[in-house]
Amino acid sequence: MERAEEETPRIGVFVCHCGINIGGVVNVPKVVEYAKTLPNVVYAEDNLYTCSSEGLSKIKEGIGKYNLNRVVVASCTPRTHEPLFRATCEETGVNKYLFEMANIREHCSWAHMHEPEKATEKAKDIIRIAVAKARLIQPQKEPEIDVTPSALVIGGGVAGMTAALSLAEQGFRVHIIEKEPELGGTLRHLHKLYPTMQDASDALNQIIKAVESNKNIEVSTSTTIKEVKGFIGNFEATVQKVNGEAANLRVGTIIVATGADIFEPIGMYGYKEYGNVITQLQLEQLLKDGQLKKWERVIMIQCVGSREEKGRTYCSRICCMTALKNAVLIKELLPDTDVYILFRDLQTYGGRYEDYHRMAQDRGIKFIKYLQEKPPTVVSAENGKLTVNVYHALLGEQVTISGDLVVLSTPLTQHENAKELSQFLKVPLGSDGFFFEAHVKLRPIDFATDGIFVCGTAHSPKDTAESVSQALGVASRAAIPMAVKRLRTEAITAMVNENLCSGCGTCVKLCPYGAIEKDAKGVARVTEVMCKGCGVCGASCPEKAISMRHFTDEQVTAQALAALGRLTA
Amino acid sequence: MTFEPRIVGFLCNWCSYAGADLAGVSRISYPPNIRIIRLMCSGRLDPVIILETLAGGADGVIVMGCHPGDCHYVEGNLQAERKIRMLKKLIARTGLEPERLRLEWVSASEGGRFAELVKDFTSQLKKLGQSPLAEEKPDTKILAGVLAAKATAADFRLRVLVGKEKGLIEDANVYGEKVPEEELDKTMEEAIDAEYLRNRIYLMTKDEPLSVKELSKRLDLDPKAVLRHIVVMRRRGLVAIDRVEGTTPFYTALKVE
Amino acid sequence: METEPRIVAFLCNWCSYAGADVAGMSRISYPPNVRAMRVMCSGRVDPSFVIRAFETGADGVLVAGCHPGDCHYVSGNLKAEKRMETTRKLLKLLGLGSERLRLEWISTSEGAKFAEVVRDFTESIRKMGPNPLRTEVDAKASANTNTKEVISKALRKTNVQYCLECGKCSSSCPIAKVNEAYSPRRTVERFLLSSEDRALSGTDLWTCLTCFLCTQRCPSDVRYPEFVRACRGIASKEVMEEICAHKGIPLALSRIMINPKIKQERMGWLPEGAEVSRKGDFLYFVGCLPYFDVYFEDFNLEIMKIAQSVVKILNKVGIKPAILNNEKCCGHDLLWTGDLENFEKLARINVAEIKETGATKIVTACPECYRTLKKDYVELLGNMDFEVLHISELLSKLIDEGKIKFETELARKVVYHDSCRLGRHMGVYEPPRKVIASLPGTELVEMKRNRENAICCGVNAWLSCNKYSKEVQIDRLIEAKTTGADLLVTTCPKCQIHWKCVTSEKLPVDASEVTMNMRDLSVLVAEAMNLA
Amino acid sequence: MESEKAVLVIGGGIAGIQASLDLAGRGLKVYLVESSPSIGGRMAQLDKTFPTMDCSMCILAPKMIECFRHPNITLLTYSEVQEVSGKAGNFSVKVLKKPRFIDETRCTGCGECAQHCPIEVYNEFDMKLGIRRAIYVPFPQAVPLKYTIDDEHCIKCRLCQKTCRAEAVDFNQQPQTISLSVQAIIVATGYELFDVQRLSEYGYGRYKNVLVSLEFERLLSASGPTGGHLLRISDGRIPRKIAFFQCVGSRSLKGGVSFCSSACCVYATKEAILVREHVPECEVYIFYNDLKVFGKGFQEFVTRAKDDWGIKYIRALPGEVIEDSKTGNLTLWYEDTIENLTKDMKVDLVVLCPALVPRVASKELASVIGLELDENGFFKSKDPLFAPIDTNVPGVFTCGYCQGPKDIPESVAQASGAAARAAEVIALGASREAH
Repeated sequence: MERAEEETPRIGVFVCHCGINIGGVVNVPKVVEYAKTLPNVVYAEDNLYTCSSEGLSKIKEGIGKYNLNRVVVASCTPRTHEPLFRATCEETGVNKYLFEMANIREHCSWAHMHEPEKATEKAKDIIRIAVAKARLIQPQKEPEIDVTPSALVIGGGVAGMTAALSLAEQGFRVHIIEKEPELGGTLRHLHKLYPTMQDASDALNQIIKAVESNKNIEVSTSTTIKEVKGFIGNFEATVQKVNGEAANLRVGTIIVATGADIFEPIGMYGYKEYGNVITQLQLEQLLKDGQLKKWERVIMIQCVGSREEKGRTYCSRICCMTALKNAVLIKELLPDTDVYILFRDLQTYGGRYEDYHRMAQDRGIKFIKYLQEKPPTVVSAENGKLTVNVYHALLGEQVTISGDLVVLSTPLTQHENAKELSQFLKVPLGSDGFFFEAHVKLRPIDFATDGIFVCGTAHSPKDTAESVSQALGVASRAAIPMAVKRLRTEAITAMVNENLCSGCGTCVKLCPYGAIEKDAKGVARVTEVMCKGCGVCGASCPEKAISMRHFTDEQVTAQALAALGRLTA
Repeated sequence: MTFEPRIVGFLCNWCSYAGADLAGVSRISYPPNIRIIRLMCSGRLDPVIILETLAGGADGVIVMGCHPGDCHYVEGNLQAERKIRMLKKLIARTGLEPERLRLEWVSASEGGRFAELVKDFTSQLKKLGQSPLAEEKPDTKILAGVLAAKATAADFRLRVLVGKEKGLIEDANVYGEKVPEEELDKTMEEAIDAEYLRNRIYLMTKDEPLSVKELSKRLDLDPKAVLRHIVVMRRRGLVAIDRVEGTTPFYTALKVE
Repeated sequence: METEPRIVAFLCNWCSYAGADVAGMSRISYPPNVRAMRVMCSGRVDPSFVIRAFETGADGVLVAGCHPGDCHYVSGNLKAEKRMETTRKLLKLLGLGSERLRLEWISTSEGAKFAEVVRDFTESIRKMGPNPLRTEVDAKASANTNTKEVISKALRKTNVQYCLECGKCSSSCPIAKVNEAYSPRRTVERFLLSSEDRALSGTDLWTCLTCFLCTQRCPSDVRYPEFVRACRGIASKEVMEEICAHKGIPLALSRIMINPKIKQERMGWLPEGAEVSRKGDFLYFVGCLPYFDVYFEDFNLEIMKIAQSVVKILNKVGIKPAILNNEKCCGHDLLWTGDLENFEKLARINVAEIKETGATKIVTACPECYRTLKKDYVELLGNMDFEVLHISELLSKLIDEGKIKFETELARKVVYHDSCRLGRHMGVYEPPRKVIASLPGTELVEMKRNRENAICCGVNAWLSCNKYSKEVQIDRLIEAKTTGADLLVTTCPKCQIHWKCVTSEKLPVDASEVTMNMRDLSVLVAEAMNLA
Repeated sequence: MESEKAVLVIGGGIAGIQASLDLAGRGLKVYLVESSPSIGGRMAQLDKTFPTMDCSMCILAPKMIECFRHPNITLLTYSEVQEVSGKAGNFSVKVLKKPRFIDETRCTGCGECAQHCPIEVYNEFDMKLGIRRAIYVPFPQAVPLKYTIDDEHCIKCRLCQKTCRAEAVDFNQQPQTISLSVQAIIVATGYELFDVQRLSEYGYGRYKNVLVSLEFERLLSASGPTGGHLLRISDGRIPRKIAFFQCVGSRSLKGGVSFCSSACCVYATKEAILVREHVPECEVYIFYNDLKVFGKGFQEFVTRAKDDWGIKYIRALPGEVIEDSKTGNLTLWYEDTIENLTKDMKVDLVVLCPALVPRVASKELASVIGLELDENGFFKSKDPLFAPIDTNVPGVFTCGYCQGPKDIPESVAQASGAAARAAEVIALGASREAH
């Protein structure tokens, strides 16, 4: 029923009084009369409130009566009201992109309420600009794509498995691929989990059992990604087993849950030089194996390889709590052992971790704050002991501790092969090496590329509870396109005129969404479903080969000239 | 009657347009001289459109986008910034005051700032006076300059330089080298100069065939330099010899497909 | 037991000691009971020498100096005369008898007089019988404690282990603000790191005013003063004695009272016509006022007016309070100097005596007694059968009930100072204010730092009275003065004493900036009731 | 079909908004209940967000509008949940819609009424630093953009009624109870500020130039009471020295709450940077205890604040603040615990960063739904490690700050997580029905 684009524009202009918000300043009847004089305007009227149900039916009436194929409403800001008027147009069979709005309230009557005459003139101009555009706009279609209702989860740690379980419970097929021979990720190496002190392997076994028994989940271990093609709803991933066996997976969404590595502090504080300098990870293993010795003193050093001035500048979030937990565990088993924690700032945040800190204080664990510029030193002493010298910042004194064991708290770091994965998926890594989300605040687990998501420590260091929360979050984000099955995507997208394109690749580089690539012919091709319509490519195309739907150069130029009074029939 | 400047504002949908809305909502008054055109992103704005607007007689053009870091489309606003920087250099060569073009960042909560900017720009333009291209009596020389600038902005060379500027500075060129910003600036400057003059020559020779000497006089440029451009333009198929008078060749613009 | 009187004699070098020499040279015999100590001047004899001599079992103390006018140091002997008079009064109050202390003028030539004095004094002491304290040579608590254990218990009990080292304590502490070497936080940190030696052997623990301002503000609920209190018991006593004000007399007096044979004579202050009883439901716990009255006589603070006012007010509203004839020190200062053993003894004695009266309600006009009776006794001995009220609470209640009638317009602008004990320790902020506000013609104004933010008067338990505490005191007085009030009211006699003390010395500011009329709340109320 | 299934989301802050959009986006019906007249929550009050310095309203408003427009979302603002019965997959809910005295179907949000309303009231949205009328929208970008008459302050002069051409004012409006049937419930009630007056040593409420951070946020905001000019509200002077205090009421065993609010170190850093942006010559000090920089990009943000913006961090929690009653300037005392010196500092403005505590109202809500609260008043997780979003009541989930301290991205991620859990409940119900 939509009106064809070849028709001569027949524009109707509806000018709103907005009570007296507009009408009290702008001479609305005069403006209506003016609107009638503009080219292609076949009808104009004023309404008390165009957005009221009465006003909306007047639009519908006008469309029918005057056979309008373009509608201009001169009222308030399109940012709030455009959808309403567009919907009204669509109800009458006018494509919603054939609607244009003139903002004569926020930008005119309210801003110039003490200059009614000038405001009236400005309102005329604003309507002229809108009409200039309305003459040139075309109906647009929002492309639709089908979504394959299955997800690929890359990484079989607690985050990946949690996301997979939730998606499976929501009824979607999930493929987990894990590069190691078994599921579990980092948790496999841990003893107990703070703050509940639950046994890590017990918890892990439960989750693995749930994953393995879920008929919607398919697990491939010792498997890595080789290639990823396609876009949201229609990804095609090539995966390969260690034995070389390859397979193709067609999925609608992809979840990156690849976890993190733990930094090995070679060359720091005597690590690998003295046998009794170990990392928290090694301590976890000793605790797990029940290999504690009757140490007189254990000294833990925080921020080893994190919060550095250059390099790993970030705080690894979990090390303070890990140290507290392991210190408490040592104290439980060896009450006479003195445990020192040499820290910079204690990251005992949130609702529970302060209490945990207090528990450690209760047990007599000793805390010494050191300064980044005066880090502790560890030297070997006689009889196998270690001497730790540290400047106690809060006393302003040098303190010497003789200990049997020094435990270094080292940060989580990104895997070495993450770069490769980021290139396969065309998703970015941040300067800290972790995967970089679409928006730090409001799209924390999405990538800018639709259909790909991130959770767990692949995103940034976090503990189990936080990884689980994020994994569940991702299970929702990824489920949305799969639940709706068909996606409508942005209609305001870029179009490439292949004849003009020289294949210079400027647009490919500029597109923040990876929506443009060079095709076999060497010319730019827009994947419409990935395009968000910002228009940066068009404005920069050296050959002016790219145009933006609904915001063409012609339309914008016409508006600009109309603003200067130049609008000719 | 005092002179009332006509300002065309190109505002991004997400921040600046909303900021202008907020100015209205908050009833902050500002001079009614601005006409706002909404774009999805300030990065959408093609330099050609701006030059067209100026050629059309606008006394001022103001482009507003999200603050750096706020861009709804990651960094379209920074692309706009690069374009405006180039444009100002280009405009400076036409005889039109580059101050007639402004780029500002306005967030959705900065209604006051929006109004302040309009006020400021309006008074700045009042001081500057009416655009020499305003309808009644456009200054033909400047108009010719602006049209040449427009053509320049539409040309491949500058567009590719601006479009790739970020990549060249931040990533690397095809040889894996990062281009220092100053070096790129210099290249840009030279390119603007050259392309602008070539377009001037092209437009002049479109009207009538001209000799190097005449061109040099009209452009106030060393004949040697003019000739160098002519050589390049001949190679690109932009001009050809129309006739030779004595020993003096006259050049004429060719139609470009 | 040996019954021969033991007499300590302090003889001035220039006259009396020479006199004693002459007695010997002249072979004049006198009883062998005297142990003579040479001092350069009788003025050197501090009352504390005398008190400590009695505390350790002397049956008599003889102080001898040059005749008036003969003093080698112009007037040292006259000072001695005054001091000994005060000391005699204290001895009287304690029930030891003022006659046990004798001051004599004995010149170089008066060998015979010396012998005569000794003879006479020995006889009179013999008649009086031995010093009741003689058998109990137990001046100090026996330090039979395990340091580590005390500390670890104290740490836990007072939340010290939760310290986050934020420094809120030090930047609240009135002393730390003027003495940069001192920081409660750093002291705490040393204990936490098991490097407490410095704290135990230094002055840090004794510097704390125990004013509770740090505790009030500490986010980790570290009760530093309580921690300090617990650790003072194991800290160096030598350091304490060095910094103890008034040469430790007040603490010695408290300790002396422990002796069951001590029968004080402390009821002399009772105003004429006062109605008090030995037993009864309602007891007025007077506290150390009679001793302060004597010891700080020079300050002209009319300390006893406090007790007198209380009794008059009580009588006026129809209460006939019981008063303990032999009321012992509540033990506050011993407790806060870490002498838990002697504190416990005093507590037990007092509680027994109170029980004897059958009282179910105790009122006190002293914030320290109030805290000690209401809180520390209970912590030590469990719940009591009596309720403890501060006089301000009682007065406020009486005013509410309309039982108090004010007769006099005071026309005063009054600023109220919260004493640490009544305020932060016990949370009594409003009753005194209510009482003041209800006095006719009285305007109540506040200092900037009031209620829980009030600043200490500068000294606690007679410790560390030094330049820092004086800075604190002067600062507080300036604060009071700048309110524009013409009267500074407190409920704690000690606050008044400390301020009076500081203002009677050389001041770093103009006297007009700090001198203020001061009044105890009870006295002020009595004035308004026309009972003064 | 999923479309017949519905989820109740309680709380219209960013967490509630995100959960609603996720659910609606996948075709489920959502009832979003918000107790105040507009959705947006705390985030709407913020000027910028750390560590990217994004304009808060710029990124939030589109989501708010999307909630309003979304055909699957029913906004129930100015409403409270009164009764919940039933169990997972089948809850009956009663929602009380408080009278706005405005017919929402007629009100166009034009604001003419407020222009004429003679009553001025301190605006809660501006932390009472600014003014609104008795008929009001909390802020210009409010969603829905429908006016509300504040019954407490309205004098019934009816001027609004006379000026409203849309005839939307209805003084006879009554409270209305709405019955809903939902399969799952998401609770996202957010936080409120700890009452810093309880820490009397800082003088909040007594000293004019001691503010809490959210007030200061409004003072920095371009849409705030000073139009984004950094001024002391007390006397209009531009501050030249500002001190931020961390941990005001948090990390406390006494006089506050025991937990760490998690966001303060970083948002104070953000506000400090904004100060330097507004008034470059203004000195800014942040007094902290442990710098909590655990979040993504936080440490780098703080480093930038120190190195590029010259913000000074002092490890100390000040003991007290004393006002000079003549100038209104403040002297604060602190022990620099790194220099080990106790000293004082004179500043023009003190900004307290209070503990962010669960809303008092969440207690009531907990009893309505039967949810357990932890000792700090947060909704208790079924399992803090592996079921953080689940509660003791099956089918009821929590997300955002009401479940435990977290920043915006954590709230957003968790809100999506709650949406996933709710969707699981519905999927389970659907598969049961199928069998």
